[in-house]
Amino acid sequence: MGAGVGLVALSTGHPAVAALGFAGALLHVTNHALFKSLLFLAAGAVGKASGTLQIDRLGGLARRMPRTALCFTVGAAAISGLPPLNGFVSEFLVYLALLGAIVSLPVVPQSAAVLAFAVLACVGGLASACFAKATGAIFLGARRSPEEAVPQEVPAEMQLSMGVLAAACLGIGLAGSTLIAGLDPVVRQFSAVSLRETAALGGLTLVGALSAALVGAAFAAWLSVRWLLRRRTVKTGPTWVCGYPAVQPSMQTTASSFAQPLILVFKNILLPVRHQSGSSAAFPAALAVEEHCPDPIERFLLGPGVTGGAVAFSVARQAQPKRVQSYVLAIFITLVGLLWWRLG
Amino acid sequence: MLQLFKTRFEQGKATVAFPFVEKLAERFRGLPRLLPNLCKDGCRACADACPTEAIRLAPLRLDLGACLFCGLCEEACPEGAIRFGEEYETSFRTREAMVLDGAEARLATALDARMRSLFGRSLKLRSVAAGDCSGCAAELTALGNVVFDLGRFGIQFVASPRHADGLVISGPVTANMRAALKLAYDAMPAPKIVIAVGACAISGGPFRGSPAASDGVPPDFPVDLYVAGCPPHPLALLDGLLRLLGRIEGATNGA
Amino acid sequence: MRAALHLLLFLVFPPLLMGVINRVKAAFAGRRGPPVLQLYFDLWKLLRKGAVYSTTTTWIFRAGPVVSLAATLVAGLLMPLGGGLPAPFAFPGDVILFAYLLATARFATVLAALDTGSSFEGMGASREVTFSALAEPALFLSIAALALARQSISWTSILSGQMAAWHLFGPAMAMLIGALVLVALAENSRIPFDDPTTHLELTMVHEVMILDHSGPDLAMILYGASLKLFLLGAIVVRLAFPFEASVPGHVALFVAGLLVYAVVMGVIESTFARLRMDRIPQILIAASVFAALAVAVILVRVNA
Amino acid sequence: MSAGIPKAAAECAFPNGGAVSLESVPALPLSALTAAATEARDRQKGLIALLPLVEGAASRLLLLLSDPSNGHLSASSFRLEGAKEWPSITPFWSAAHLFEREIFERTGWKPIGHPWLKAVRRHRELEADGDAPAHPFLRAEGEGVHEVAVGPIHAGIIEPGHFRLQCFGEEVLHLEIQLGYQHRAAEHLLETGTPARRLAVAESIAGDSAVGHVLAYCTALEGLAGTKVPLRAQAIRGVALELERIANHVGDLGALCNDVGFLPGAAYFGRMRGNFLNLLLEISGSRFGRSLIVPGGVRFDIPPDLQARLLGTLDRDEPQLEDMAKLVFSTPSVLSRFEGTGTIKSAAAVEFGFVGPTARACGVPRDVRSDHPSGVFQFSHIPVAVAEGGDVMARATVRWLEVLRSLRFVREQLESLPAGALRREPGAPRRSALTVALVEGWRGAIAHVVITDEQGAVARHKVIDPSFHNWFAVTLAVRRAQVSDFPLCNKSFNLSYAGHDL
Repeated sequence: MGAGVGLVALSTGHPAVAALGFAGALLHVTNHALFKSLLFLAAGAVGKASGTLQIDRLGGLARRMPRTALCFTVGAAAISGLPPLNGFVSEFLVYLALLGAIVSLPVVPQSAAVLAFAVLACVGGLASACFAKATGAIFLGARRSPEEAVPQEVPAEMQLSMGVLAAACLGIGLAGSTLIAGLDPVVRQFSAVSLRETAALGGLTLVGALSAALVGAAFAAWLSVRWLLRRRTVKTGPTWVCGYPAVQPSMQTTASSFAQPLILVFKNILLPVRHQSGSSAAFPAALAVEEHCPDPIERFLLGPGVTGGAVAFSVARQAQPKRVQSYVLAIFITLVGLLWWRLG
Repeated sequence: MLQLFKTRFEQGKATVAFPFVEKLAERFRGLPRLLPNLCKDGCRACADACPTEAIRLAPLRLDLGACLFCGLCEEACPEGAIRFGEEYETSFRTREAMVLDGAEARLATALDARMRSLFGRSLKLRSVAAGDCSGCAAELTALGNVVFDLGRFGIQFVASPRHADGLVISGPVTANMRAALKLAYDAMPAPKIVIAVGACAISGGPFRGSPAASDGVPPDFPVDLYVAGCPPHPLALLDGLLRLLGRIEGATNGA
Repeated sequence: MRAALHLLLFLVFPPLLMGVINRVKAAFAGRRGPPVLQLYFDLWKLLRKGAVYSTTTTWIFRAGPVVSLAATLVAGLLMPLGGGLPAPFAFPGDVILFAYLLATARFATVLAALDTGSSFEGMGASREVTFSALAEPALFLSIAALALARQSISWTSILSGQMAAWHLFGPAMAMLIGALVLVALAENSRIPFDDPTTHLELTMVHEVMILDHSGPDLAMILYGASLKLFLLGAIVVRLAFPFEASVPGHVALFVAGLLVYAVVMGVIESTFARLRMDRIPQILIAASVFAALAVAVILVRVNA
Repeated sequence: MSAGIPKAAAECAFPNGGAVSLESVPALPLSALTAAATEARDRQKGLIALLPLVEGAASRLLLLLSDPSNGHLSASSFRLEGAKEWPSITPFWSAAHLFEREIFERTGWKPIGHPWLKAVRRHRELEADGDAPAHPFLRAEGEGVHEVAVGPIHAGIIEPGHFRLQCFGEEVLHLEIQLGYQHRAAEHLLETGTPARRLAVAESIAGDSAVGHVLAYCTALEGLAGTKVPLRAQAIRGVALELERIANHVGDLGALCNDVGFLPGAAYFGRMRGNFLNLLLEISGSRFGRSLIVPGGVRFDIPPDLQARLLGTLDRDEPQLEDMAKLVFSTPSVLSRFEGTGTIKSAAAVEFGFVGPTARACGVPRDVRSDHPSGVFQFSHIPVAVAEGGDVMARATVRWLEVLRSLRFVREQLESLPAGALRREPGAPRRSALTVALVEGWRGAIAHVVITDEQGAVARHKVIDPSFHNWFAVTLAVRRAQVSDFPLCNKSFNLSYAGHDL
């Protein structure tokens, strides 16, 4: 989207807007590399620790794997574009470009920019909903299938690789302006205007400062609560669920249930498929319902082709190293290296 | 919209002044007065009439914690030694103070200064009905309506015990509710208070001796306020709460 | 000096709005109602109470209130309070940071709710994200419309000189106020979207997510909620009262405007029933449509 | 008094509040049960109760029916020989489902083929093992289904009960209600307490229908003793019963407004409810009409000055009440919440034997006051309020119509109170007898069944609160509904937990 704005702005003679768009796009790609790797690593850690990746069978892993949970949460917040993390910085640039387009471009791209602006906001909201759901279903609450083996925190090297990525997410979030300044030469290849000439750099510095303020304020608030409670009675007990003494893990929202209200809103696009059995008898003996939203692209376009490809890939996979994490780490290091080479 | 304003206008200001000074009703049975010296030797009329064995004789004692305020004893007494008054104040800090003799009733006093400074202007209550016939629950609900308007004193009923400062227990505490009641109490952050409302919660009331219930709030809940009645009038509840918060002075009735 | 006044007003004033709303509702009901300062009393008490934490929860539960409050506080630094008190921090694009800080606050609250493992809180969280995902386009479209109208992308400049905007785009501004009030009602969990007074686990949206918070944590959540009410109100008030005045006059106008805003909220809450849950998305989409119409009107005028 | 009029050999019939000797209740072979139940179902009789009856070594099932077509109540019994089990009648007559479960819980006798046989009221010993073995809940299968367990302690000031909802997102697939938290062994105390205590317990079965329950209790005792209650006392009882109905209906209309967040309705109706409770306070000294009704009559009179005061209050409040109803029933945002929410089909209301406003809101005109009148209702009739639709709106409408009709009735009674005594001391109860007293409480038919032994002492006192019949209506109302509409549906019935749990 950022690149799109950039191209349009370039063609209509607004290099400043274009610069923002390209910078946003570039940074966003980098950021995606960071937090997606982070999320995949964390997902891998979860898979390794619990033996399943079925989201509705997981839950409560944060107690067992606090560090993985922290890293996943950072990744989830970053991919949702929330400050003080890196996802926000790149989205901020894209938004800035769009706002620039809204304010200064001719009417047709201007309208398109408004549309894009609203769509981006909605996508942001949906992403945040989706990753809140994922974080919640995997790491929070109580375990949904207590009969399975108790998951343990993954080995230190896996934690380290996740930690590095999470730190990078926060680092870019706080010091985005420095990185953008570094991106300037790249951007100038696309657009005639230096980022320094746009207002973005100053803004980004403030974004970084305010993000730091957010982290600081949260930390201060955390300490104050600690301080307030230091001599008080602080107890632990079961979650308040209306005083029911025999709570079971099934009494939690599942990922699918969490998403269902949203799916309902978009049912004309997502076309959910529902299978319901069990009768409407007065005293039903059994009841079952299932609903899923097959990806329309997969369902109608890719489905046939993928099946063949999957077979081929599964053969190829035998040859690869077993641990996905190390693999992704290698990719990450290469990326960072390339970036430095290009910037330096 | 017009209809709304018309109705609103008709309703006027519904909230009653508190302390309430008007007479509640001719037949309202409030705090009883005992005149033990009127008792004739060997007369058991009041004790025999009492549905909950709240009356002890020689000398005459009336346990307000078990009293249903039905007035049968007053009706039965040939000498007029028991009279239900018009005072709605029927709350006490201790169980012992609820056993009336001929002397002035020792009504509820305020919490200590620390608790009062904490809850004086903000008290959130979690009500738990534990075998309540819904009489007490109904009067507790009525406290929140426009007439009694509990909120004006900074007191409010809340959903979660985590948000609550006080547990209001009504009903004789059935066996099936004990676990839940304990969960609710434990879920409240300290410091917290417990209020027993109605004859059932205080002594088991009509259900005293029931094989399926305790005789009122079990000893593991330290009760700070007892409000007698079956059920207590909302004004009695309001009075008790405000006494507890030190917002009404006067240890005896008739203030 | 003005920054200090800004901070003072922003930090101290918001709980009063809740008090005013409740007094208006009390007037409609015909009761005296809680004191205007009740929320201050509640907060003061909660800060002095102990806490109970669920054994199911982790650090995420404890981080929820602090992150959420911190994010809302930082968001407040970006919002000018009326015409007289510019935001302590203003830069191009702060509108975006503002909106996303509120999203961060929500994200933290939602995760904290999910951490309890309670089905109610999960349900509340699910409703919250659904409704906010739908409210987001309305908010952003409104921002776009304002940016377009004022040719600016920072709150402080967008919200200054609104008189001119009214002269140029009167009907659009009215529609924007409508959309923003709807967004504010939804985001602040007021009737007709949510009912902060009926304590029913199954029907609540926001309040059900905080069932497990106690003591200082709860105080932070309640305070944060009042800040959010104040911040969204600040936008609406400035749009609705675009008059220019001296600095003290501006401050007085702003405070008076906020009180009017609270009264209007109270009146809305007293005259409507809340919506059935499945109707809420339709209303939020309607808010987006309002905002989109405003954008269209302004686009036409700007390019005419 | 009226001995059994053997209408047919298969059952003995008697009027509401009448007593029959236990011997005259036919003891039929168990094989006749299915036919009797089928016939009762087909002729749309009301199931008052299905009870276990033990006399020495003999065990019987006692079937008590009401026939709205001729106003008779009837009793028949079926001998259980050998194995203590019988072919369940629930599969073809759903109205019996809770009664059969209750018998199973109390005696261990087993209804073979009952579709959902589990304890009706939770018990102490089950606490320890949670809900696993003795309280199985139906669990919906499928990824994404989640259980919502509400209660026993609800958010508001509500009685305790446990609701287990099987949900898919916001949609309710199934609801199971587990009550019993309020179980205080009321029937046991009614059988063993002193007379004064029994009366107090009867008043505390369901505190919001104290008048209804104590009236049924006294009617049963009076039936056993053959006492004729003075007319003035009957009229005062009727006034108290209808005031109780008005106060509760008005209060519930307010509570419905509260549940949809319509504050003015909640505030005004809530206040008006208090005004009607205060009328009861004027009459009896208790806002719930306690201590008024006693066996043989009433304790308090309505002298002319009080009569004038009561009528004056009605004059003042009625127009306000009508304006409030006009406001609520004309506010579109309220109507959109009420209409189409929690719908129950008329056929289901008949099939499950719902009573009171729950049934009448489904177009089923069941009303003890006109079907089986006793006391003052033998002389003054109240037209039955019926609405179609079976949704929250229909229930609100029925409640409102009943308020209006009861107001008219109260006014009529107050304006022309018959002269005479307040009380006639009941004599000794009949020995080895059975009596059934039905009273139309504000929730529906309240039944007290009393059986005496050879000495005339109470051997069995069975209480059936209308809620016992109606709780399943909540289950039906919320199926396929939205979770968030559940509290509204529940409130539109406002059933008693204490009355069910006893």
